[in-house]
Amino acid sequence: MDLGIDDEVIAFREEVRSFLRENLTPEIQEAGRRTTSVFAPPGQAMEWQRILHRKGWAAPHWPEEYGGTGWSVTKRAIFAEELVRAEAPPLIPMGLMMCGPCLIGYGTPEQKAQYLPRILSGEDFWCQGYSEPGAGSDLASLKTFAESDGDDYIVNGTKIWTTYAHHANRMFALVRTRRDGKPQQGISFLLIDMDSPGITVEPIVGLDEVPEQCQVFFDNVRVPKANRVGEENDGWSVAKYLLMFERGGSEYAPALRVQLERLKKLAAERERNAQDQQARAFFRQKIADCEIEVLALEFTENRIKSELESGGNPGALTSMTKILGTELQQRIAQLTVEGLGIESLVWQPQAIVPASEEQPLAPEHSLVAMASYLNSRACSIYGGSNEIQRGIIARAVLGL
Amino acid sequence: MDLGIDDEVIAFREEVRSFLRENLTPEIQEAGRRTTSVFAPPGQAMEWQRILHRKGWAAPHWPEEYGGTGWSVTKRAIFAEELVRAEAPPLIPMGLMMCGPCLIGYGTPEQKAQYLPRILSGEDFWCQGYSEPGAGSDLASLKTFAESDGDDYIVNGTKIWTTYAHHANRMFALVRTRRDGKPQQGISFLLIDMDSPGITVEPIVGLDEVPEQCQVFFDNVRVPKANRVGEENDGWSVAKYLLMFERGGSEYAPALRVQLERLKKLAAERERNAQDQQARAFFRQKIADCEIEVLALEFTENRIKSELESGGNPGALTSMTKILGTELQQRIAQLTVEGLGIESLVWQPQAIVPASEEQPLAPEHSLVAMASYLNSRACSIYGGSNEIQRGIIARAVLGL
Amino acid sequence: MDFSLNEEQRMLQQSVAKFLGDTYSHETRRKRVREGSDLDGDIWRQFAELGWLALPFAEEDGGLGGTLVESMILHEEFGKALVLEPWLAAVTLSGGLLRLGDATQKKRWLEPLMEGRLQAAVALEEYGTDLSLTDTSVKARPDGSGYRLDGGRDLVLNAGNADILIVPARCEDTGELSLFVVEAGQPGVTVQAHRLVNGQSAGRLLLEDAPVSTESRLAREATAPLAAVMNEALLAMGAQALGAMSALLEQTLEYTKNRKQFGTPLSGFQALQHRMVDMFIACEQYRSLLLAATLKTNEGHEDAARAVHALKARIGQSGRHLAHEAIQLHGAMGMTDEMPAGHYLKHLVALDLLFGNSDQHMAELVADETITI
Amino acid sequence: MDFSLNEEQRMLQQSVAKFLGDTYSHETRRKRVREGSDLDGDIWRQFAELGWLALPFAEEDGGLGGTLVESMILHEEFGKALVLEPWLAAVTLSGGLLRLGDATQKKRWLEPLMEGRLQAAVALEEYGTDLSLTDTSVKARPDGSGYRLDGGRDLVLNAGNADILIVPARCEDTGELSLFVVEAGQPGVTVQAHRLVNGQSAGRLLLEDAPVSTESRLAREATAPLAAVMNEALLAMGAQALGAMSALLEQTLEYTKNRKQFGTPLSGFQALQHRMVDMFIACEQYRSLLLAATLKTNEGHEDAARAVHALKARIGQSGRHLAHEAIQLHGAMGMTDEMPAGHYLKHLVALDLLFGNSDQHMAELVADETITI
Repeated sequence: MDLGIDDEVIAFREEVRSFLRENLTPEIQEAGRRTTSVFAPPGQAMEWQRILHRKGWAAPHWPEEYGGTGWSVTKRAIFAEELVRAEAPPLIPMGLMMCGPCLIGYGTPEQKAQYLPRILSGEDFWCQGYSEPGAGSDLASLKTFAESDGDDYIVNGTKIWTTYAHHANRMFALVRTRRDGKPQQGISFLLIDMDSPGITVEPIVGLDEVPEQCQVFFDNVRVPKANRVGEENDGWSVAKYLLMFERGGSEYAPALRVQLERLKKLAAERERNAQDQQARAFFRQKIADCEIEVLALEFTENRIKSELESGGNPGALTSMTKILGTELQQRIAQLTVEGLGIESLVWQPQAIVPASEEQPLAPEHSLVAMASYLNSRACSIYGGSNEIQRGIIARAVLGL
Repeated sequence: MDLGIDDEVIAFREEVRSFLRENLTPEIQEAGRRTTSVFAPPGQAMEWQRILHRKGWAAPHWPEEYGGTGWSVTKRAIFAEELVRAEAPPLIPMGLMMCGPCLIGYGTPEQKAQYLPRILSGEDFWCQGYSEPGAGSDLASLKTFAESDGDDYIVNGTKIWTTYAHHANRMFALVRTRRDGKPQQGISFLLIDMDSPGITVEPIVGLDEVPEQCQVFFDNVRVPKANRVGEENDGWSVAKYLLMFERGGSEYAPALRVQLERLKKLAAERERNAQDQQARAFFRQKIADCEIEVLALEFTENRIKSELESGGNPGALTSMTKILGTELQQRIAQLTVEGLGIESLVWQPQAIVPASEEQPLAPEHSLVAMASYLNSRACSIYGGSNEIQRGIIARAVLGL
Repeated sequence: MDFSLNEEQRMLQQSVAKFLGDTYSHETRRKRVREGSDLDGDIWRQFAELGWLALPFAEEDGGLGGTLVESMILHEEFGKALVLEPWLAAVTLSGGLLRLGDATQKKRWLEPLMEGRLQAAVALEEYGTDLSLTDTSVKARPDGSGYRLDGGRDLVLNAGNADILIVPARCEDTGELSLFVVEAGQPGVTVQAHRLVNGQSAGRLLLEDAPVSTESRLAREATAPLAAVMNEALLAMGAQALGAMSALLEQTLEYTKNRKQFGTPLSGFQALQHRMVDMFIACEQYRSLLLAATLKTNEGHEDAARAVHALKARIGQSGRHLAHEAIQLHGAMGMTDEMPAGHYLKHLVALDLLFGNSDQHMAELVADETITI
Repeated sequence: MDFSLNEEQRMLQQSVAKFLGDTYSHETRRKRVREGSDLDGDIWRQFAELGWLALPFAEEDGGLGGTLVESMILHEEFGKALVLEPWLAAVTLSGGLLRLGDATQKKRWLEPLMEGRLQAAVALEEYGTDLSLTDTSVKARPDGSGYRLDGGRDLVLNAGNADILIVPARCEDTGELSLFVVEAGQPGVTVQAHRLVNGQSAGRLLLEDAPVSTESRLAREATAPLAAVMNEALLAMGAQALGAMSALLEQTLEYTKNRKQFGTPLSGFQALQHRMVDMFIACEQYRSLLLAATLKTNEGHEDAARAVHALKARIGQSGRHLAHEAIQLHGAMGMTDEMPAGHYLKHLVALDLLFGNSDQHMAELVADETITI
């Protein structure tokens, strides 16, 4: 049992830092600072991905043969932490974290050859068509239907909560291809060209007044069967494989740790003017409480990775890190608003759109803090709500 | 809308205080201080009841014709608060708060004449036979059976969690009198003489190492049918009536308010020696948080009483005060232990039995605090667990 | 002890609820928020015509002599409807301080305010410091018979709409904290207005050598009246928060009863039921706290200020609890601008952060523990 | 990064678990608690024979050179079984300090301690004050070549069983905080022993003009070594707490799966399921914290002490959470002496209150925020 912090690791951190100093432009950095949700501003995020791709660092978690880096778990965590610390925007996950792994696991050689390089390079912008109105966490009740028509499917229906559909040129979607049998068994996994005739995209305005989610309507949309990933009616397996793959990929602690450090810095600055020692103690207690949880989460994630690396299966433990990671994100976002106080009430969503020309009437970090806080409420809802995750733990871990 | 605090109320408080100064003996007061659960030491509590009874104050909540006081809601709250403040032990509730009201509502004139005066005076000591092993909050699954045999029933079975059965000379019990039909409809309400042949009482040792609960075994126990309250198979109505009656009776805020004041005094004393300002701020925050909740609960209880007095039905709101009252009791008990620190780890349960001759090795309030804390964990379990109460609110108030 | 509304109070409640039901559909309000319209002249005129603007003021001042109970009724409904109009700034705070003026001053400002012809604001907060009613960076320098004001204040509610702004300033000659009235647009007065997260507006007030005459001085030493008016404002905010919380609970119950998942209404899941019970309990306890603080203040009890601190502390704690849970139980729908839940959250956050947040009011409770509420 | 146990560690874990499985049935333990028997001579001798008492000590001192990882393994099992024997006082604290002695002192005390022939205690706490490793009311007055000790300390763990007691005392001549060894029963030394809520024992130590020679002085200036040994003790307590928490979770799952209400196993109720999930999460997060604190201390990281404070803070918070929920989910059965749940609660409460409770360790975290763990 050891923490395994050695010289190689220290040198790697220096390598990442030096790359960031040289390659992260002020414009991209600004977009990073102005990212108020899981999803960074798309233009700058894709530009940043292209820069990382040139270095070969766009998808560290992919197998090396497809363009991954082959880094150890520790190095990947350091990479993630340094990116956040340098204020780099997070990469848009739909291609790199979701569609790519599905193709790696289930795609035909042709699909892999056609799509994977374009995912890595950022030439394609993907969106995810899973949820439907009336079927949020309950994917088995999907209604969008793909009717067989020779070599094609004809797709009708609608998808909702499709992040950045209005920016995407491709969608990976779960659609129903059979009307009878068990609900989960008649679903297929399709790759859909967003330029296809019959697709309409309607942005949905969120609490931050910036449209990020969309509803997508399909009216007799023709999709070649060659764009199906996996067997017909077996889309559920592809989707589940992605969940498995994600287990090694998504880590909350590195970003939380950086956010926490910033919050502590903010608290220290504020305190110079705060008269009230008691109120200060209460606030700092809440920060310390988050700090303990972030440390514990870091080690929980380490335990999972250590288990994965030694060939074990951490199973539903990742449901636990999803719950903890998102709840901590929400707490830190809220504490940041509390720490900034009334300044964070100033509301100018357009002023923090990257490269905006609207004059900000409060410091950038105040404007960002409120939008981040509001958007943080989503992270316990999306990606399998935290209630669903508790249900998974109850069944799969505790045997209830 | 007003708080209605007037001269009459102030004078009444003075009257109660002066009565307490003259009648509450040091021995009874000691038993009050050494009460570590809902149930005071039986000897001193019954002695105190006899003293209150002489004044006519043993059952303020009973109708005046049976010996109640006819006080307003405000006066009853003041009375309750002053008793706690004077360290009087709470009266044993099984007769005054439970069996008495059932008899008032459902008893025959003979039963009322025979039992009510002896409940008031404390000549009879009652215990409650509701729960059975395997049927805690789920009373419909009772198994203890009363077989008809001429003018008598023959009772067989067992009751558990019967508080002070080893001190009681009477029990009111729910027993099954029919084997078929809906489970709730075959239950009858019986008054059982604890001296009857065939009854065995086995005390159960609790976390404080002092037996308070018992299991009671019935082996062919003969009970006259004249001791049945209400109709045969209609015991459920009697038990429900008691729940209705209790709504006006049980109040948590007056006692909590006094306990809170004591906790604040303790905190202030401790702080004189506490070096750590931060830790002190955290502790006081928890106290202030309780204070807010106690104030809110006081007004919630006031709202319920105001509703009752104007003929309304507060309904399941009392499930809410049960939840809040018990959880606050637990929090204050825990904070008291935290405030006392390591002193409260000294364990001498026998030294705080009233009139004990064992030499205490820590201050009385430290020895009492730990037992009170441990016992406080019971109050969210007994009397309809807080989970059951949440279920009642979900159904009856929120319509879920 | 009596918690029932009298006949007039019931009528007031009904008429406020009816008026807001007619004018404040969620869609209309959303549109106004998008357009940055936090003050609708028609609505404000109707407030005046219905007599509400005169409600909190004494009869000798031409008001209707309403008590804090009437104010509570009004603001609970305002909170339910998420009223955008700047009542708190114009009526509760400004009106409350204009009561301090002499006859001439009242005629000049209070009368048109009650008639809906004057908008006002009070400059109370500064970025980066805790709220303090006595510390201010605004200085009043004696200048002949009057003063010159210098300094700045932030997040002055309603500043952009206000005809007059009431400014607490430290007089350099006497050391007193005096209240001065400045006019929007007068020399030396600059206002930079902006929206707030809850759809209302505020602004930064900059005073540069702004002349004020002695006729513009509302009060020589304003520490005590400021505290009293602040308590009234906190109670009004507390009532708005209750309106918001109870609406959140109601809408969540409604939503979960109708929305199905895995073939069952969401309201059928026991884990969600217990969470809604906890929302209900938090809401009812908060309602009790509001009653306690309002009645204790109304009747002048010695522990009244403590109860107000308790109430304000819980705006942040219980308010966020209700709003967070409501959004979570609405699922992805809860994150849309289309559903009211997020709008209630935004208002509750504003109510929490304005005039000292939860921690600061908890700290006030902890600072003096000799009284128990 | 590697979190797996090596072969020897796995064997240690198995042998501790097996030994305790054989000797520590809940019934046997209950009987011992009732009789006030916190130290069973046979068990202690077997501890020695199994080599465990020598485990934490350096090989040059005759020990087995175990690291903090071995200690963690041992104490997690101790916590599961609720071992009554005074390991913490005798081995971790006393043994930890006896390592400071010179060769003669080690031979005199450490050797018999490792062989199970000597019981020891350290006098660390005083009622009514926060734990401080540097403040003490015990004074050492120079007296010829030695000192005379005066003062008192409370809740000295294992005091009633101890052959020797280690006392930190402030020397009046040099101002140093020195460690002295006094013998039970020597002139000027009185011990008043009593039970603790968790079934272990402690006592009040009274020193009245108690003579100590320089050969009895373990260390001249003990502030730093005391802090180091305290950290080891906190880690051991932290591991015990994990054992207790995981046992509580396991027993609650077991109980609710078997106990039926309204015709369904309790474990079938979704509201209870989600609460058990939260117990599980708290337990796993706590396990991670224990790993973090243990490995950081073992490897000498600069944030190690901070991680230990975090761990100790959570003993009270997560420990009570687990125990309270376990009792609640056991229903009335949870309140009986017969079920283990209450016994775990008692031990967790003791672990929380000893050596600074949650608030005090949170305060340590807050006092220095320059480091992030």
